[in-house]
Amino acid sequence: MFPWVYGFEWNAGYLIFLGVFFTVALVVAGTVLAALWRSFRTVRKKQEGRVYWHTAFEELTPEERRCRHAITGELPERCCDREFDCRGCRIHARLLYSDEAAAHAAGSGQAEACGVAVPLDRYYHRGHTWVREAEDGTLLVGLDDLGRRLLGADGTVETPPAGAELRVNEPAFVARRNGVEARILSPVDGTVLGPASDGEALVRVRPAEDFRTTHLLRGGEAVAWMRHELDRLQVALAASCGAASLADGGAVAEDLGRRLTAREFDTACGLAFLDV
Amino acid sequence: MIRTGILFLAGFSVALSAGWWSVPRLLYRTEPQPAQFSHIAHTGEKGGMSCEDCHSFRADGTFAGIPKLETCAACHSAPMGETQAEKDFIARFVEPGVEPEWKVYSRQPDNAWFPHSAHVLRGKVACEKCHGEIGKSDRLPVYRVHRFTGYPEDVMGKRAGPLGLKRAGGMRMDDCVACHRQNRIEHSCLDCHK
Amino acid sequence: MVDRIDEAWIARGVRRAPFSRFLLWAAPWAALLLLGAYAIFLCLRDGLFHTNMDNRYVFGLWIFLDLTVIALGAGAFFTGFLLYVLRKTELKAVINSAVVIGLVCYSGAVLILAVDVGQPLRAWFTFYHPNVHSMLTEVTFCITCYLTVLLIEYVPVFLKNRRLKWKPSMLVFEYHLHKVMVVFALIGTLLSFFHQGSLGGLFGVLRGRPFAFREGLLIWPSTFFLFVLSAMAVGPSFVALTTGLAEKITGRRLVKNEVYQTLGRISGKLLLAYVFFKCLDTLLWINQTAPERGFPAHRFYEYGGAFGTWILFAEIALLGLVPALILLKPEWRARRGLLLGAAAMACLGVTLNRFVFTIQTLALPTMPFDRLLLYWPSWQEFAAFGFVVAYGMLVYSFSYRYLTLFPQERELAMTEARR
Amino acid sequence: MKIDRRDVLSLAGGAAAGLAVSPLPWRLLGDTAIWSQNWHWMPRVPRGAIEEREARCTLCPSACPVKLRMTNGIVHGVAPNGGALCPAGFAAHHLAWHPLRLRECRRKDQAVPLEEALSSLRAAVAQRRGAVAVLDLAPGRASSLLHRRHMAALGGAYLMPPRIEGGTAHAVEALLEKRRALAADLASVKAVLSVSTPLLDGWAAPSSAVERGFRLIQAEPHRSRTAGLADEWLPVKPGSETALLLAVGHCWLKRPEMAQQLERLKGAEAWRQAAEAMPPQRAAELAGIEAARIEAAAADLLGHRPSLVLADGDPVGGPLSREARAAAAALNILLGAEGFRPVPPLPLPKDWTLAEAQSLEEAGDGSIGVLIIDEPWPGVSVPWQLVEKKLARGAVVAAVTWNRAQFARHAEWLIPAPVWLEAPLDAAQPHDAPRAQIAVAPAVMARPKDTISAAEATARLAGVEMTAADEFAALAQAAGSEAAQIGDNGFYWSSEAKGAAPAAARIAPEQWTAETWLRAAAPSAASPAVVAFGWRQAAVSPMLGKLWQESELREGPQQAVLHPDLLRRQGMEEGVLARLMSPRGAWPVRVRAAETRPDVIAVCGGPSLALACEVRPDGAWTLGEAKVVKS
Amino acid sequence: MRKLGAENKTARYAMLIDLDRCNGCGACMVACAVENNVPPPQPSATPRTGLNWLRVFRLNTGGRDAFIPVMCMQCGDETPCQSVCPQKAVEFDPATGIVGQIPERCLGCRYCMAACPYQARVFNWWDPQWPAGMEQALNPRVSARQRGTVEKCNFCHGRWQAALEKAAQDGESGPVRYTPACAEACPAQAIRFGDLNDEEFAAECRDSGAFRLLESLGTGPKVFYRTSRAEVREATRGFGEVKRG
Repeated sequence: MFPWVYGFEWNAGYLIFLGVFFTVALVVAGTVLAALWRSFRTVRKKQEGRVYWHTAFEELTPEERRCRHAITGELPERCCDREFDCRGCRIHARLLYSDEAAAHAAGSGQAEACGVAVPLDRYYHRGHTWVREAEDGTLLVGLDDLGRRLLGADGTVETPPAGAELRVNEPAFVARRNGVEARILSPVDGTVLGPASDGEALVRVRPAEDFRTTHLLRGGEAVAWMRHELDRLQVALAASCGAASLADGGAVAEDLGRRLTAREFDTACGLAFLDV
Repeated sequence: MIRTGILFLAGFSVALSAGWWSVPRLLYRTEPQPAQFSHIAHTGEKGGMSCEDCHSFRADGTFAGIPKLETCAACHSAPMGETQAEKDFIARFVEPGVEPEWKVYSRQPDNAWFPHSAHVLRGKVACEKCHGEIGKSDRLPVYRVHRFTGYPEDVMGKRAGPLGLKRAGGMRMDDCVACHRQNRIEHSCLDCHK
Repeated sequence: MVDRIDEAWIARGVRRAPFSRFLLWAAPWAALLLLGAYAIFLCLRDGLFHTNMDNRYVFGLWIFLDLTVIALGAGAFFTGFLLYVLRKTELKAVINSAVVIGLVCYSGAVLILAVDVGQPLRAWFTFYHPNVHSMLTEVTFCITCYLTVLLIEYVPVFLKNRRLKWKPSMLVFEYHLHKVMVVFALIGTLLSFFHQGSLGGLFGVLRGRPFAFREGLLIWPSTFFLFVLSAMAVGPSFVALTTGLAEKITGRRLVKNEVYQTLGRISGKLLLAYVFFKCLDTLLWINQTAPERGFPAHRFYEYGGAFGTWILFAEIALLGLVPALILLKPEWRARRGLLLGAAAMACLGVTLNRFVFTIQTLALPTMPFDRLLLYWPSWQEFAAFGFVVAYGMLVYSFSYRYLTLFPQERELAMTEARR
Repeated sequence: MKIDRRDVLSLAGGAAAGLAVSPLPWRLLGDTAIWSQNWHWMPRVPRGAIEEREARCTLCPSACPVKLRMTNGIVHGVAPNGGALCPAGFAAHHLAWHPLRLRECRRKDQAVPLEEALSSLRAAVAQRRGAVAVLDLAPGRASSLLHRRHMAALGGAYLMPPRIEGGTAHAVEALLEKRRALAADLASVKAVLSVSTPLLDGWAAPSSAVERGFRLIQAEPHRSRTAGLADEWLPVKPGSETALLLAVGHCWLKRPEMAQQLERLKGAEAWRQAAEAMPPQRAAELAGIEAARIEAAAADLLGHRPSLVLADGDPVGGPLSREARAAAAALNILLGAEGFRPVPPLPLPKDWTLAEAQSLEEAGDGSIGVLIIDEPWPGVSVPWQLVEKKLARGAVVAAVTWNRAQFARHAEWLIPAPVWLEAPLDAAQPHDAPRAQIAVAPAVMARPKDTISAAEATARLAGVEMTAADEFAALAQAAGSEAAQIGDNGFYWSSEAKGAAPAAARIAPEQWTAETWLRAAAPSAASPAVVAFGWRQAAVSPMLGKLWQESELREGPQQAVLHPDLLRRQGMEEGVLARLMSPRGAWPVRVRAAETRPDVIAVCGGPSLALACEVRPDGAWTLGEAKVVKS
Repeated sequence: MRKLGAENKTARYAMLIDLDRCNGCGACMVACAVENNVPPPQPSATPRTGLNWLRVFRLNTGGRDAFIPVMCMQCGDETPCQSVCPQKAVEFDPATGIVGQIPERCLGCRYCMAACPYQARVFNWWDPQWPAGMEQALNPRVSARQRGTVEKCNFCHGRWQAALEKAAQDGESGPVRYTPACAEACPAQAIRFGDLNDEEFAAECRDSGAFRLLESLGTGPKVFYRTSRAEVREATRGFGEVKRG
């Protein structure tokens, strides 16, 4: 194998054969080491969240990746190819009104989809969180009504400590109930200021300087999306757990979690929070 | 992080020292020789003997190796010197006629064939080339044998070199091959294996 | 309660049998695994007399098994090649499954090889003192390297288990490994090309065995290339077959029909090419190679019975040409039963080819005063064979249950549920 | 301080990294590989000077000269020393470690000290004064003379088993009007008709199988090695040998020169009538071969003079019937006994009183009170039925033997004997030797503790205070004169005729009628008939299994040979294990297909098969109503 | 490995076997096994699993039995077994022309056995075992082989080494003369051992009556056979030779 080993021959056959072997070995080892090194760097730069969402998004089915404008019917069937980050999306930009700020201003009022409340004063993230601007310019982040109902009374949400950095689409909170865990994505870029004082929201966040709400859903769009989500959950539950039902006589049950078996709850939770 | 580093280093150094030092030592077992022997007492000024006087060839060209008791007894039927070792030897072996079971440092395994005649008589290789200057030693080196294989350390392990005297060319297969290669007399495995 | 023990390990959104049912499925395989392990232990402890191999049948069931599973496991490298290099993206649906099949086949083969050699403790001599002129050296080097590559390819699949990926660093490593997968696909293709080939060369170079000996190109006999081609042809078929079987056993749809069609089409084309070259090779062998070595080819088939000309016919026409034609005709291919049947026939054809080169070569006498010998493996050989099968089944079952072998499964299940 | 998983992992990771950069993993790989070359359960070859010594292989009467290669006093190689050696000779030194070797003195299943055995035997001899006998399974050795001397001192008998090799010569002696000792002279004959005699396989000195100057016609039911090597093989039915021999006589009767020779034959008239009543056609019917082949054989023997007819039988299958032997002898006498030459009898020291050498068959039934069996080497045996008859009620049987299996069932005492090279080398008188001779040489290897040769044992019983070596020396002294050679390699002594005539064979054709001859000419009715055969040397070393177990060169013990058709009819396949069932026991046999008579199953056996044979009234041994069945 | 010292003359040891003289006694097989420390048969060994470096085949030619001793043919440069060994446990010694099999190196993959058309290679299916005590009677010149390794005839290498040792003592140089165990054992002197570089011996091997087994395979065997019996010659001919002849 090596020139100093008994029986080694200096001839073309040996040199070619062992040359190829060592090249292959080096390439394999080098590639693995490179992957390790890059992983190390990613972890050091605290970019796991980005990788997490990237991987999670890859695993979504085409239906789950459906473009928000396809949900509302503005576009024919289309899948998102930007990992649900509309902030740089050309199509999204094209479909918007010229006055972007107006288009993204939160409205007011209350809507509902199959009994799930969709307050219109806030922006919704596709991972079932919402953002509401507080008076002081900070943001309040909370679980939407479906998320709340899923977790029910005995579910908890682990929130990051004050000072933690949040980035859009990266895991921010962990929902827990009866030993089931699911990650909840952050709808905003910003710094956690601490738990929210009002009961509805989870945390108060100081938004990052360039924070925009372009990627978030609002208004009627949110209602359409919520309907789509309920449908998706229902189908997914049927596909993986049998015939569980979210709705109770046309309206989604208040304490959904209690209606579902552990397995159903687990599936519903994961799918709702996009943690498959 | 520091704690992790320290633990890592601790594991590293323990494994390293085990790998380089303690396990290789543990692989060998020390066995005592039946009696003490001074080569220099025989080969030095006083004795004036040569290697061949005791380590002789047989008629068929094979090498007799360590001499039998009768060779020793020829001179040592009664003590010639003052040493306790000699007296012990005579009392324990010569008088009862018990053949001492010497441990052979250079004992090659069954599958090796080393014709002394071809090396010493034809090739004119000096004894010291492989055995080192054991002829000048005043006592026997420690005999250590490999636990798995039963090979003496000189044959499978470090190079032979008794007691601070000049180290030998060695008696491991690598040593044989090196010398044969140098002299361009390398034909086949069965040249030396049987 | 038992049924929910492993729920936390199962991916969300897919349906898996209750744990007790899974145990019930795994138990017989585990029993077979234990029996096989005992047989292997006997062979390692006492020597190979526990087998029915002998000085004539120096290779038996095990080598046949090795050659066969390595041919069938070719799906791993070839699917990877199609996906990562030729960018047949629809094959993403089966790549994970193909990798697990490859891993199972190769690790099983290496394991059996380690038992099959008389002195496993000296296995590393082949690396340390290689004789590069031996096909077996090539095989050993390439298989070992390729097994390493397969293990590396398996790592991302493994790390994506629901519990493991909860740890962010695991997912990060998975992500970065996945990004460089094309390198492994290329290396795997290179290695597979050489060892599939040298497995064929193994017999093609036997100058003393005119039944197996073939002329060739440079240092490689024609069997080198035929083995590569046949393995490439049958690899996709085997992936399709296993996927079909997995669908049957689990009762779920796992991949879309187009994937089957792609696999079938590619397999069919390559199989046809293989049959063509195999015919050429056989004609050359009958008319030139064998007679030149002093053995008119008809002598090989004089013994009739198990080793008659039917083998040649079955290998080339029945299990080569026929499945190739079925797989090539879109209307036939579109029917799942026909497609899987043709895939099974193709796999059988290659199995028969490996049988011919290992067993028939050894059965035929070379010396004029010698005779044909037959051989039947001992229970230990069968048990060790069973060990590999059970090991493969278990690894595949565990992988199916806890890892995402078929990424389309969730989507298909939802489509189904919507209906 | 709490230790968590992370700590353990980092410690383990460090250790792994440390090991990876240490030589240990590679070292262990190397060491285990070297260990695999050197497993402790592998035998180590001896070390030391290799010496050569000349000796003789005395495991059969051929007494071939050998060169021994030895190290540390142990022989590890045997080579011919000018001349030839049979395959057994090359492994003969293995006998000392034969797996069947008797290593301790035993009474039934119990180990007892040797001295205790000897004193018990002495007491038994004292109790039954005169009723003691030695059964010498290898007669014709110097030890045989010692036995006779010791028996003379005790007033006991010296018995020999039925003579197989040389049996025809014996019959010729008996049929000649003027008696003299004869031996077949294979060196000078030009044609031989051999009936079931393994002429080329252990029957004579191995060299005779090599340099053979005669045309050989072998009449034998199965294709034995001799039959395979013969120029002509007559596959006769078992039991039809007498018919064949009479038919040859029939062909010769017309020739005028035969009349003169016929006068020398005892009971010539009865024979002539029988031969006349047996034309080749009739014999051919009985024997199941073509008549022309019998006529051709008869013509061959006359066409290649001097010629010889042998019907000795097989060492394991036993002698042929008395009539067959007599018929062969009659043919030889018609040929002028030209294939034989006179042998001087064994030389005997003048001052020694010797017991008469007696055939076992002649000993009185129920006459033996104490029987010492001398089994000095493998391959010699005698049907126990024959011995049993001669034992008195409550007789004590002691076997001085190398083998712990053979007489274990029959003898009360098993006394371990030294084997070849451990005891003084003592060759038997060859049955075809041109001169009577004794070949004795000193032992080569150390004798194991607690072994005693049979001659020493009988000496102890007779109260002779000499070691066997001393007695051999005395024998040499007594022989004294011109031919004795005493040196380092022992002495080889040949002598001119002196002393007693050979024991008579119980063949008395003068009392027979033509009916007697013809009755014996009918073949055995059994179909398939099971016949036994064997090779005496087979038991010398397990290494000889190379010839039949690890190859198909020849048949070996516990193998049955069947014609492929018969094999199929019996529903068996080549190589399967079957059972030989006989009235006296059952043995596992491995079946083999071979060209042989389709109505014959030939079972190759060892001494224990001979031990279990039955003895027919006509002296032939049979397996009784034996069958080979699938197991 | 292939270099030869300038002062060494080489030998090409070969055998010439007279099939007419061979009477199939098997002395060569036993002598070979004893000489080379081949263990006696295991109780369940068969002709197919047995350890024979030299095997005498019985030929059924219709008439008188004929026998053909087959051992390693020590093929020439086209040695089929040497090139296939993955780890150089088989080698061709240019100094003697002997194909060596090194059990210490052998992995036991048996590829060389599949490659050998003469069935001259055997595998240690069992641990080598001798009856208790018989290991004292092993030949000191040859080491015992482990189970799981391949072995074969090497023209009695132990004897060759002994001859070399003696020659060195006597100050002789050049190829040594020695006799392998089978040639020494043959009671009929059917096996002759010699050096093809010795003109007289080579001429006999080249004689028109001499032939080699499966010559048409082009393996260049160095074991020659001779027979005057037509039916024996016929039974040992390769298939192809039958066609041509």
